Amino acid sequence: MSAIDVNQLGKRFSAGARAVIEDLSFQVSPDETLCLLGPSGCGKTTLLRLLMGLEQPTSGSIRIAPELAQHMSYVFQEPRLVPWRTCLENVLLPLQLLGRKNPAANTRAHDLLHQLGLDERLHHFPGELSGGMQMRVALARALVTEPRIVLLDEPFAALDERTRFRMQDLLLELKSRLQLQYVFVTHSIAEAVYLGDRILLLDRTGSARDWRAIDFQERDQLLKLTPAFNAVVQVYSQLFSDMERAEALHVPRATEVRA
Amino acid sequence: MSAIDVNQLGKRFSAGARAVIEDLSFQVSPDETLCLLGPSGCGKTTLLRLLMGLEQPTSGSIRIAPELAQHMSYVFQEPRLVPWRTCLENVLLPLQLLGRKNPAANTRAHDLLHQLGLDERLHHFPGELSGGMQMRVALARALVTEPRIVLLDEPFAALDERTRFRMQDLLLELKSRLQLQYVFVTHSIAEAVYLGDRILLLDRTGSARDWRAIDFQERDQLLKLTPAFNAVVQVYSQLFSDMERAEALHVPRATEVRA
Amino acid sequence: STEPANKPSGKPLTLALNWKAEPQFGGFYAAQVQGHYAANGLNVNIVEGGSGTPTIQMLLAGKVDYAIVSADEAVIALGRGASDIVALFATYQTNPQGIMTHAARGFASLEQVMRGDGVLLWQSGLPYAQYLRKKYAPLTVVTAPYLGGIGNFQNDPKVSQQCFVTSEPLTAAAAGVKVKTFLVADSGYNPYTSVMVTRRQRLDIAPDEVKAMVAAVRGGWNDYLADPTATNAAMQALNKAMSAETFAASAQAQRELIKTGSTAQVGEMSLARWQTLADQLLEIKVIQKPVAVDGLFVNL
Amino acid sequence: MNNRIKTWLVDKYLAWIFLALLLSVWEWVVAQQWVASYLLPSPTQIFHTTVELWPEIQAATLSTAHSIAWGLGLSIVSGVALALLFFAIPLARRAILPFCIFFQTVPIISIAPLLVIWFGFGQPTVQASAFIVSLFPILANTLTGLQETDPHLKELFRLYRPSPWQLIFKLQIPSAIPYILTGIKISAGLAVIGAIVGEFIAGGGLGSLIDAARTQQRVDLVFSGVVMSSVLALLLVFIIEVVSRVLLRGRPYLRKS
Amino acid sequence: MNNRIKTWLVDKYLAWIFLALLLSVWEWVVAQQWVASYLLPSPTQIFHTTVELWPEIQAATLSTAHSIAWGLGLSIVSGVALALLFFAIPLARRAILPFCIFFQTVPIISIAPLLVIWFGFGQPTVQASAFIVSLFPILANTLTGLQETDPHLKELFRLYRPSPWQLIFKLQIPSAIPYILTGIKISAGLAVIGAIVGEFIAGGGLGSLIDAARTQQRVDLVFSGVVMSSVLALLLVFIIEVVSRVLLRGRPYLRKS
Ligand SMILES: Nc1ncnc2c1ncn2[C@@H]1O[C@H](COP(=O)(O)OP(=O)(O)OP(=O)(O)O)[C@@H](O)[C@H]1O
Ligand SMILES: Nc1ncnc2c1ncn2[C@@H]1O[C@H](COP(=O)(O)OP(=O)(O)OP(=O)(O)O)[C@@H](O)[C@H]1O
Ligand SMILES: [Mg+2]
Ligand SMILES: [Mg+2]
Repeated sequence: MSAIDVNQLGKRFSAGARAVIEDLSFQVSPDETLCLLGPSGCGKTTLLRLLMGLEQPTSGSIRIAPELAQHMSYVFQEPRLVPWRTCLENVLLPLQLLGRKNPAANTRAHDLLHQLGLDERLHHFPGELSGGMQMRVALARALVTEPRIVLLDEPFAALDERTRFRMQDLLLELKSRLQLQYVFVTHSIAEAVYLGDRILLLDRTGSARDWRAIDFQERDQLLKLTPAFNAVVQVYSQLFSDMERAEALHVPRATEVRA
Repeated sequence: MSAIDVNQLGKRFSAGARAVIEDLSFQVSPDETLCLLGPSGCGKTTLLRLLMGLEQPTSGSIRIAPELAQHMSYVFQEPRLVPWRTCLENVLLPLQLLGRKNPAANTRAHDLLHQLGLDERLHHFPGELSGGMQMRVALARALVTEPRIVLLDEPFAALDERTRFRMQDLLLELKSRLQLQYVFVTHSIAEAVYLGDRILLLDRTGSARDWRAIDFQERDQLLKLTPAFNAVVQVYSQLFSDMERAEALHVPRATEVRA
Repeated sequence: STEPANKPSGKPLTLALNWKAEPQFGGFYAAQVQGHYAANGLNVNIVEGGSGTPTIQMLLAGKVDYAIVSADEAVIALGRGASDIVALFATYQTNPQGIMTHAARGFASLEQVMRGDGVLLWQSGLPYAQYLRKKYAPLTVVTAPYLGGIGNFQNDPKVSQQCFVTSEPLTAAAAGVKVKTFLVADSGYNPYTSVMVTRRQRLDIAPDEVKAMVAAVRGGWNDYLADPTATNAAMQALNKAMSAETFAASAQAQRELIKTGSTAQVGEMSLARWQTLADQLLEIKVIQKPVAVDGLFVNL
Repeated sequence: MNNRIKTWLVDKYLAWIFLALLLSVWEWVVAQQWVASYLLPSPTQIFHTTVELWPEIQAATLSTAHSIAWGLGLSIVSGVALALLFFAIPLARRAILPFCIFFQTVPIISIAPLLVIWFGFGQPTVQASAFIVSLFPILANTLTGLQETDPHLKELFRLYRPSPWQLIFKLQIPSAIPYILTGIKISAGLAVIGAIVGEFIAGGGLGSLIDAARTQQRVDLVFSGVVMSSVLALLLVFIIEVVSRVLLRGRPYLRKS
Repeated sequence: MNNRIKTWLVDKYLAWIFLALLLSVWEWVVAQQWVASYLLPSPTQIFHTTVELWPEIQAATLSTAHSIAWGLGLSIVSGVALALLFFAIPLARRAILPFCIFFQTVPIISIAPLLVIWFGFGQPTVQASAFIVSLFPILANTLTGLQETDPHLKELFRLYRPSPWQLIFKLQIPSAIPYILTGIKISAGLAVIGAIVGEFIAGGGLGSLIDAARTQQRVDLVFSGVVMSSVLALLLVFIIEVVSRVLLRGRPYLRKS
């Protein structure tokens, strides 16, 4: 049985508007991680929100395996921290709301903030943090509840490359250590290839163009230097280009990267 | 005479706090573009805000050439759009505030939004746009006033790679066509090398480690595939690594990328 | 100390005044000060009222045991269906309501005031005002609301205003304003004023208590008319706004209005006067249909 | 837009149903003589009185409405203006705001002679009274609204060195809109009270009607006047709602983005 | 924290300077006999009267303060509670809110006689009167505040399927705080008036003092009472300010992030 089962999904924001997502179907098996890739405004966030149940589909259906649905977590595209709560209080919020505030959870919160390099910022308010720090707090908040599946909307976009790499590895580590499954939205092809067992390439016409399973034996940052990895990235880059050419986007002076 | 002259600059947010920037001095010549590179939370945004005059230095001084100071523009790290104004109205805002609302400026606003691929979103409110679209509106807003110098705080972080590349090229085109100078904050080494005549590498102890002039003859996306370009990227990657090793950051399982 | 003949019952009786502690209530306080309530086995708690305190409605709603009202209020209540009200003791035999004018205007009668020029401040809703309005129709004087005090009167020589002859004219005199005052009673409208009332139910259930109450109040008024000094002092402790001189002057000014002049006792009422009042109120349409006033009062 | 107003009207039917229920219970309680009708008249009695005296009541209501319109209009204009002044010049706020609070707490009736002397008998005093009581909520709410302006947006505007007017009209007033509207709604109710109290003092309108009825124990007429004044207030709130919806035309003034 | 309160106190000195100025002008105007002293007594005259009758004035002020505390306290609690109810159950809002507006527009002076019939002489009526006039601003402001809760944050909370109570106490009330505080400040002033008007009719406190003085043309005593009532209001606003500052302890309740 699949973990996520999306069936002929459609979404438009108002009756007359163009469909953001149209007739989209795919399945994700248990333990498989999925990356959503696509140009700005193509509907990545919308699809993720549909999965989380934050938006209602206009047509079609979404089914999440019940054991996962109970332990889902979400990272918004912007940090969305509660301004009157400190860093630590923001991370503890889900525990409070779920009535799971116990010493163990508390320790986990501190651990996560430590792993994310925020030790010195525990008692700062969001307004006193840098953009990347805020995003890391949001990440800690999503992970503190020990979710079975977490939906992440470009969580690392605001981070420098090195911090980003560390976060990628943290996510992979959590995946293997805690059987954490995730759906990851990114606009970086390399990031998608690195993090996703599967990649769903969305285009602006509202449907997914192509997707395939990636089966790397071991993932660490060294992988990114291997020809195999780069070959996959090239394939997706090509798909991306084809897609855009087909759409004939109105952007002048678009220099194509040769694959 | 230099365009920007920073002298022994220091900044701390409260009397007791650690300095975010300490004893920083550098000059930028006219027509030279500068990229600020550094890990999350190192003070890139703070430095940019100091340059714009949005923060006051705790020590040292900043001097911007008067002819530039009059025509400065700024792109915040988050889109910061006015929620009750449509996309187009947001772009027209600076013109209204500066009393420069005329047909020519109006045309320029439409042109920019067209170049940024937002034709269909002119009359949407920010809440109805995707994250990347919002950032592009913010970019159009900063450029519509025909600034001589624009300070950009990670403007392309929310964009997919291809849109990002297009935006990079748009910026370079504006630079040569309109003699537009810019200071560009990014966490991408490749982006910094591609866009910056000079790169300032900030570290977490508050000072700039190293910076050097880059002199590529012609910049387009093909450049990124040249050995020369990649050599420079490697140098900065190495500097970045050294810097982090020196700081001994508390992030477990930090896998290093071999340069 | 010796116990009074009838022990005061546990719960004190409330007597609700329709204004503050002033000489118009001198007798009710005197009964307290001179020990008449206690002597009659009563434990009375006098409660001061304020502007527009609806003592008659509070009595009808059972919030108080005895209340001070004016006779026209009692008749109106009866006209509106409140038949269980009964008047026990009428303080003022002559209505102290008057119209105060500046002496310099040289008015000789109420009629001249009503048909003259200038401004008249009064509570147009009060029955006396309706009566005067009808009797001297059409009025030429400009009328406006009256809210107490004499500030606007003092400020403008063309202003006349309603008054209690025992109160505002004294204040004006103290402020050095020369006034001429006309009693409304002289126009023919002369209801009893400061009338103590209770519910008929009370009279039926506890006639002795009601009798004792009337006796105590009457004793108080007799004492007060004889010598108000001690009571005035007690009242002044409650009402600092009024000076000792004004207390004395007011007590003096009201004597004529309270004394019955005949052999009758202080506070006694006659059917004829109640009937006249009821007829007048019907005539000016303040009540809609004739009422039987014979049950409305009792002389105890 | 039109659709929204329609939905809003439909929503209001609920209130009518509730009203009908309330009136029935009230009527029944009085009919059962649980409360004497000279203390609490029945709705039908109030209705009959209103119909019977309609010419007087209508004239009084119109006169009161007129005073309210002036008083409330003036306090909207000057409340917002004062708030802007206080916001722009903190010195002025610190110096003058306490006196606005002071003024706000003076029972109108205790300074009645002064008001009458300054404004005379009749409408000007009534308008002044409506104005005085309705000023502060608009002032206080607008001031809070201005102070709550998103500092991020303020920073954005500052980039373009706006004139104080631009800052006010393009940023601060739009951000304060939900606050200002709430202030106006609160003030609408108070302006009605202010006008009626003013009429107690200076004569005319529903105030005089209520005052006279009160002294004659015409509880039915008192209620009739009170109902008319409340109808005025509800009408005002309705007008404010419709006008603000039309003016804002679906713009997201809540900070959603 | 302490420092902030200090700064705030220092800021207030400005108001004192302005007050001194105002009093001087007032004194001078009366001394010049531009306004008759029987209409507007001089500040020194008011001061002397206050000193002379201090025991009575003090007792009256304390009694009024007591009633205000109860009335305002009750309207804070029930205003916020009602707003939460209306917010949680839109049906209730649509059905009942118009009646709150209705109630709000009834001039307290015309229903105080009814209140005194229900609650009797003295404090209960006064408290009820203070409560009625001060309820609506808190209710209306809290309701607006709740409705203005950032929908983004609400979405975040919804992820964790919070109980209605959690949503209310952890999100909606904190977001509504600036609104609630403004509502309370507006209500503080109104509660003072409500109490005094209640005392006009039900007796006791400053209201009764002012009422008696008014008819005796003791303008000095009227003003003395009025000043004391305003002092009460300012004190209330001050207490509200300090309590809220201590409770919020420098947290950025404005939506800054
Ligand atoms: N208003 C403030 N008050 C206190 N500390 C602040 C404030 N703003 C920034 N800081 C601190 O200053 C440091 C630098 O912040 P800054 O926003 O400049 O980082 P950055 O380089 O832009 O990071 P990022 O790439 O994550 O945006 C951080 O440690 C941050 O916590
Ligand atoms: N609330 C809304 N109302 C109307 N249109 C919307 C709304 N939300 C999103 N859209 C539209 O749906 C499309 C997809 O938006 P979405 O946010 O899913 O894009 P995205 O793929 O996440 O882009 P980005 O990478 O820029 O974040 C966009 O064209 C956007 O304008
Ligand atoms: Mg998105
Ligand atoms: Mg930054």
